[in-house]
Amino acid sequence: MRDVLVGDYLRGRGVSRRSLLKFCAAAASWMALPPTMAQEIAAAIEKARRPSVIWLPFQECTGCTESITRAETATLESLIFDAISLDYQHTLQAAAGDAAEEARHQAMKENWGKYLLAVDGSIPLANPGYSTIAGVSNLDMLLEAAKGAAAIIAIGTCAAFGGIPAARPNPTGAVAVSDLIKDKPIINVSGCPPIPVVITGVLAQYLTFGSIPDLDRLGRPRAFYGQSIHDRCYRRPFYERGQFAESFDDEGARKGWCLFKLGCKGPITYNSCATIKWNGGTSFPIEAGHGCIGCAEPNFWDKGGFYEALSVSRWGTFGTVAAAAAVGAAAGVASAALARHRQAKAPEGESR
Amino acid sequence: MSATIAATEERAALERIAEGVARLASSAPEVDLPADERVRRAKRVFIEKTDARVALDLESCLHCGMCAEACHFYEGTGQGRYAPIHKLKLLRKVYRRELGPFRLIQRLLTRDLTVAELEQWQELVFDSCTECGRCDMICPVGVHLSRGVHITRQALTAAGLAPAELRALDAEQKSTGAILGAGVEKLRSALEELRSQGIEAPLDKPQAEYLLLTTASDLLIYHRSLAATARIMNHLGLDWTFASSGFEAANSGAVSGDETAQRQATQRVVDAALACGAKFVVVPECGHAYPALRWEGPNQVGRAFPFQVLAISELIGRELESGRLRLKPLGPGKRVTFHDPCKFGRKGGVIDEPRKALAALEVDLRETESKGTTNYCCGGGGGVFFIGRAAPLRNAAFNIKRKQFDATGADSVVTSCGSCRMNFAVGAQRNNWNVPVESLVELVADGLAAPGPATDRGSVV
Amino acid sequence: MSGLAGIPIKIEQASGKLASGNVEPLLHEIGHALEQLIEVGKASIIDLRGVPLAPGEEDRILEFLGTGEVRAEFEASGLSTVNESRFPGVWVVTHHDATGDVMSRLIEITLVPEILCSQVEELRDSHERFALGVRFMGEPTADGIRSG
Amino acid sequence: MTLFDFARGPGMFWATTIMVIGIVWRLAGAVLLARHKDRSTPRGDNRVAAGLRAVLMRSVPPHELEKHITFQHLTGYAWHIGWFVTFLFFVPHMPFIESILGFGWPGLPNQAIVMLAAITLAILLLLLVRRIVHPVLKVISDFDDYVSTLLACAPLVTGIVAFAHLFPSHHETMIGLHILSVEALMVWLPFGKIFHCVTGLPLRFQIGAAFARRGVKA
Repeated sequence: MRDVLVGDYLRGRGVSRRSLLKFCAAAASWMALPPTMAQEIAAAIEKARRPSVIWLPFQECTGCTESITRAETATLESLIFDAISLDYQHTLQAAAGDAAEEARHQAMKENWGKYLLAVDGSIPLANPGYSTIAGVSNLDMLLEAAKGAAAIIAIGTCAAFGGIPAARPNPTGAVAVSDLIKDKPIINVSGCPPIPVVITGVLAQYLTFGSIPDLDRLGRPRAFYGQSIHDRCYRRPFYERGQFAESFDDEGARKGWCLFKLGCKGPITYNSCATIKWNGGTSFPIEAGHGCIGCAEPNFWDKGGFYEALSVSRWGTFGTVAAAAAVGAAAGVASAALARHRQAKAPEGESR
Repeated sequence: MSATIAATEERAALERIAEGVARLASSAPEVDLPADERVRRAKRVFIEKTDARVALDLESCLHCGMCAEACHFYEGTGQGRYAPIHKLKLLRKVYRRELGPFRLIQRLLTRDLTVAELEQWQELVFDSCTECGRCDMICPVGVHLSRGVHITRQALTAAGLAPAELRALDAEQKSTGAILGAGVEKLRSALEELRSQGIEAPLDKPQAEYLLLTTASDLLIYHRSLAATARIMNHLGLDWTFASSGFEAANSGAVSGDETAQRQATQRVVDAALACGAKFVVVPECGHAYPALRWEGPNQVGRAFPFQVLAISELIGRELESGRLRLKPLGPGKRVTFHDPCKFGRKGGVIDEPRKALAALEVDLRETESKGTTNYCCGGGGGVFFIGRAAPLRNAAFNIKRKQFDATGADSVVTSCGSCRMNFAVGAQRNNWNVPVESLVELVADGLAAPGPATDRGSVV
Repeated sequence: MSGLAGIPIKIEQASGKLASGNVEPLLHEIGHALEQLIEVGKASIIDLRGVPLAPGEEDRILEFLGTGEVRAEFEASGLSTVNESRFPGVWVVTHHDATGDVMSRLIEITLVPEILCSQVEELRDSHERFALGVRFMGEPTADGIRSG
Repeated sequence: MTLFDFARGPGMFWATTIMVIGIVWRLAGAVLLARHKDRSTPRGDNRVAAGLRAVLMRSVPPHELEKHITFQHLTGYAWHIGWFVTFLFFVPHMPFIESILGFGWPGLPNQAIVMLAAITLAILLLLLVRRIVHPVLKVISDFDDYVSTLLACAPLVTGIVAFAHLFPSHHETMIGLHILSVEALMVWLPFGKIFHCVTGLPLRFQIGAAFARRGVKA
């Protein structure tokens, strides 16, 4: 693997500078950078050194891989993505078995300390046998691969926070990458799956600026996860005016009113769905008429029903309230009885 | 006896009483008890008196302070400690620590009652509270504050901490049954005086439908009020009598909180009524006597009364209502205002009858802004008149009442309670306020059509 | 457009005032940018996809801007169109990707969008290829098309 | 389990349970005490009507009393109404109300509600200062008065902070704090003076009936 600059690589593939400019204009938009920055991003990408990327798929559903590769369309992002020499991707690469492992070890040795480790899927701890590659448990493989990595990108809520495998009761003891690796910078690109351009955007940002981007409190790039869906949602004016859809088919829903009362988790979910949107900017869940289910947040699966509004809380049932009343009554009756007994010793007298 | 001579005699008599009151404190029996015994006795009374109704009072207070805005002692002095709910603090503490639902927690979080607190609360529940009940009218959640004050009085008295003057009055009534020396001989000489004026005044008739009570203030100072009451009873042709065994309406124990004194005084009146088979007991112009007998009497003696208790103004109202009594107008220009004695009005329920009498007399009644159930107290009720050190407080309250009277532009104040009249007299002298204070009963007597044989009539239901 | 457009779902136009309330501010921003271009000669670019717009609002803006005299397009990993609106100085640049999805749509307030100009970085390589082309003029080039 | 998950889940469950236990315990413990018998013959006949009348009229005392407490009355009504309108007509609260009552009602625009919440909070803080400086309130106020006022303010403060997204990257935590502040209020309710919401009206009935027994309109 020779040291190749991304710009030369792209030109070698017949990618004109205008194509690169088109990508950078879109990237600037995703990263909420001013559009005029496209030129600078292009210049930086061209000069960036083409890093080597090891992609380790652990306990995952391949949703993230599919999201990034967008098997059905070969787009500009995928070109850029190819620019990143993807040395090992269990699903994508032709090699298999020992050859694949051999290629991975080869890539790691050559780029030791410099390669980017991309992980998708959570790591089962209950029993390492739950998820292995070529006989090696995910845990061991992660620990080994992480040693030589310059940085780790945890792609998808599973790798970032444990995701669905870690949802109650978490039979496999699934944990996130950040639970295991403490000594390497980790970029969590959460989402189930993350928006394709966000993954590419994070990689482009890493290429462009060559450093770990500014991360929020959960280790997610602030460029893409800095604002809540609610803050950038086009239906926000309806929320402010108190116009809410009451059911999925009522007048409010058809008029595109706010979906808060139908369980939208937009206010507590941080992602770029409302701006970058999905399927090439076509739409995003709320625009399609369904509330956000908060898939970029930890434990989104256990945060109450997807159709239960944020303000609903489990105060119990009329049964539990009745039981509480019974307990209270028992205590009250006992207290009054003892007090009456004590008063009975004093002579009967009318208080005015 | 012409009015002016009588008035000067009343003022002289009042001076003699005032001197007697000043000496009361020294004659009070000393109550020497160890501190923890005082606390124990006080707590026993608090516990005995706190029933479910009082508990609901103590569980609902918001500490909003509105009761203070209704209290003349706070309004007159601006002292925050005179807020009525503050007076109930000891009662609430004992309730929360001994009877309340969370008493186990309260015992950990709060300190027990101390004798220092009991002593500190003397001024709050005796000197600065006439138990007039005006605060009960304003409380936004309906706490019966004056009841709480009285329970605290009963607790302090049980602990031997009532003011000396009230202890002296209790001792006197417990031993002689009389107040301020107005014993049976005083009654006999007063009745002789009535007879000398041609007013029939039966005493100890074996059988009588009405037992009439009188009180020390009428026997010692306001003889005209006694005369007027007798003339009204005769004019109505009622079968009535006094009873030497039970003539004193005033109940010192009901004021100080000494329940034994209260029970004895009540028992004396009940026995006298039973002795002559009375169907009615008429309470004269003495404020606290009415609720003490009418509302608390049955509970003191432990059973309902076989007779009905009527205030003299209530009787007058009833007779006017039934048409058996007609009064002649006392002249068109007589502009009066009426002072509702708290114990008759707010605490007793007798509010409309006096006004019926004044209407029958066709006087020009100018009501004060606060009247009836929200009237301002004269400042001397509930025994406060007798407590020496409470003089400044009484004066502050008196001046509020005076402003109410002056605002009406009336020429005189009519009321129907001896204590109020004594307190107004002292207040007027101290603040040289010369508006005369008249007795309702005396006005009604002046308005009687003509003294003479009562028309034939059956016994009154 | 991609197959999605074929699905017959029509989102009702938000009734009354435009739903997101961002249309007017955006148009004002274009107006100010035009003022800047006139007075200071400063070009600016507005990213239409950066602003949350309700469905249909983007089309309302494009309808307002309309089309002017110049309509240019170029093919670079997908079609890109550079049209001057009916207001000279206001250009609508739309980049599509290989599948035809709109990657980004920019309103450029400038004399001419830069992306139309030939890229300086490619001139050297272009010159080399030009020289090679001239030298071997008349012979078939690697991609089978005769050059020149 | 974030703070928000705790607040919506076990936090609300235990707050509700403790509140209900506390209310019934304290009410039963007080109401079931001995009731002294009154043997005097009553004057008023219709004491129930008088009791009900007091339940209503105690909110509107006669003018000669009202004129001394006008400020307290107005501010008291103002913040109570402001507080409950904010709670009952803020539309995002509606799912919570519906989860309890089973039905809801239309709300007010959010901006109007936030304005009302701010005014309510201002009045509460004003009354808190008054409680510290006023000659009467200074003497009679205890721990319970200050805690109850602060706990009444807490949901307003946290609600406004959460609604205004003052901490945009911690919005979930802010909503969690808002729900926790409501739970603190619920837990304190049966142990402090907020219990008047349970005993207030029955007590008015009691004094109305008791005074009517003597023929006095209370």
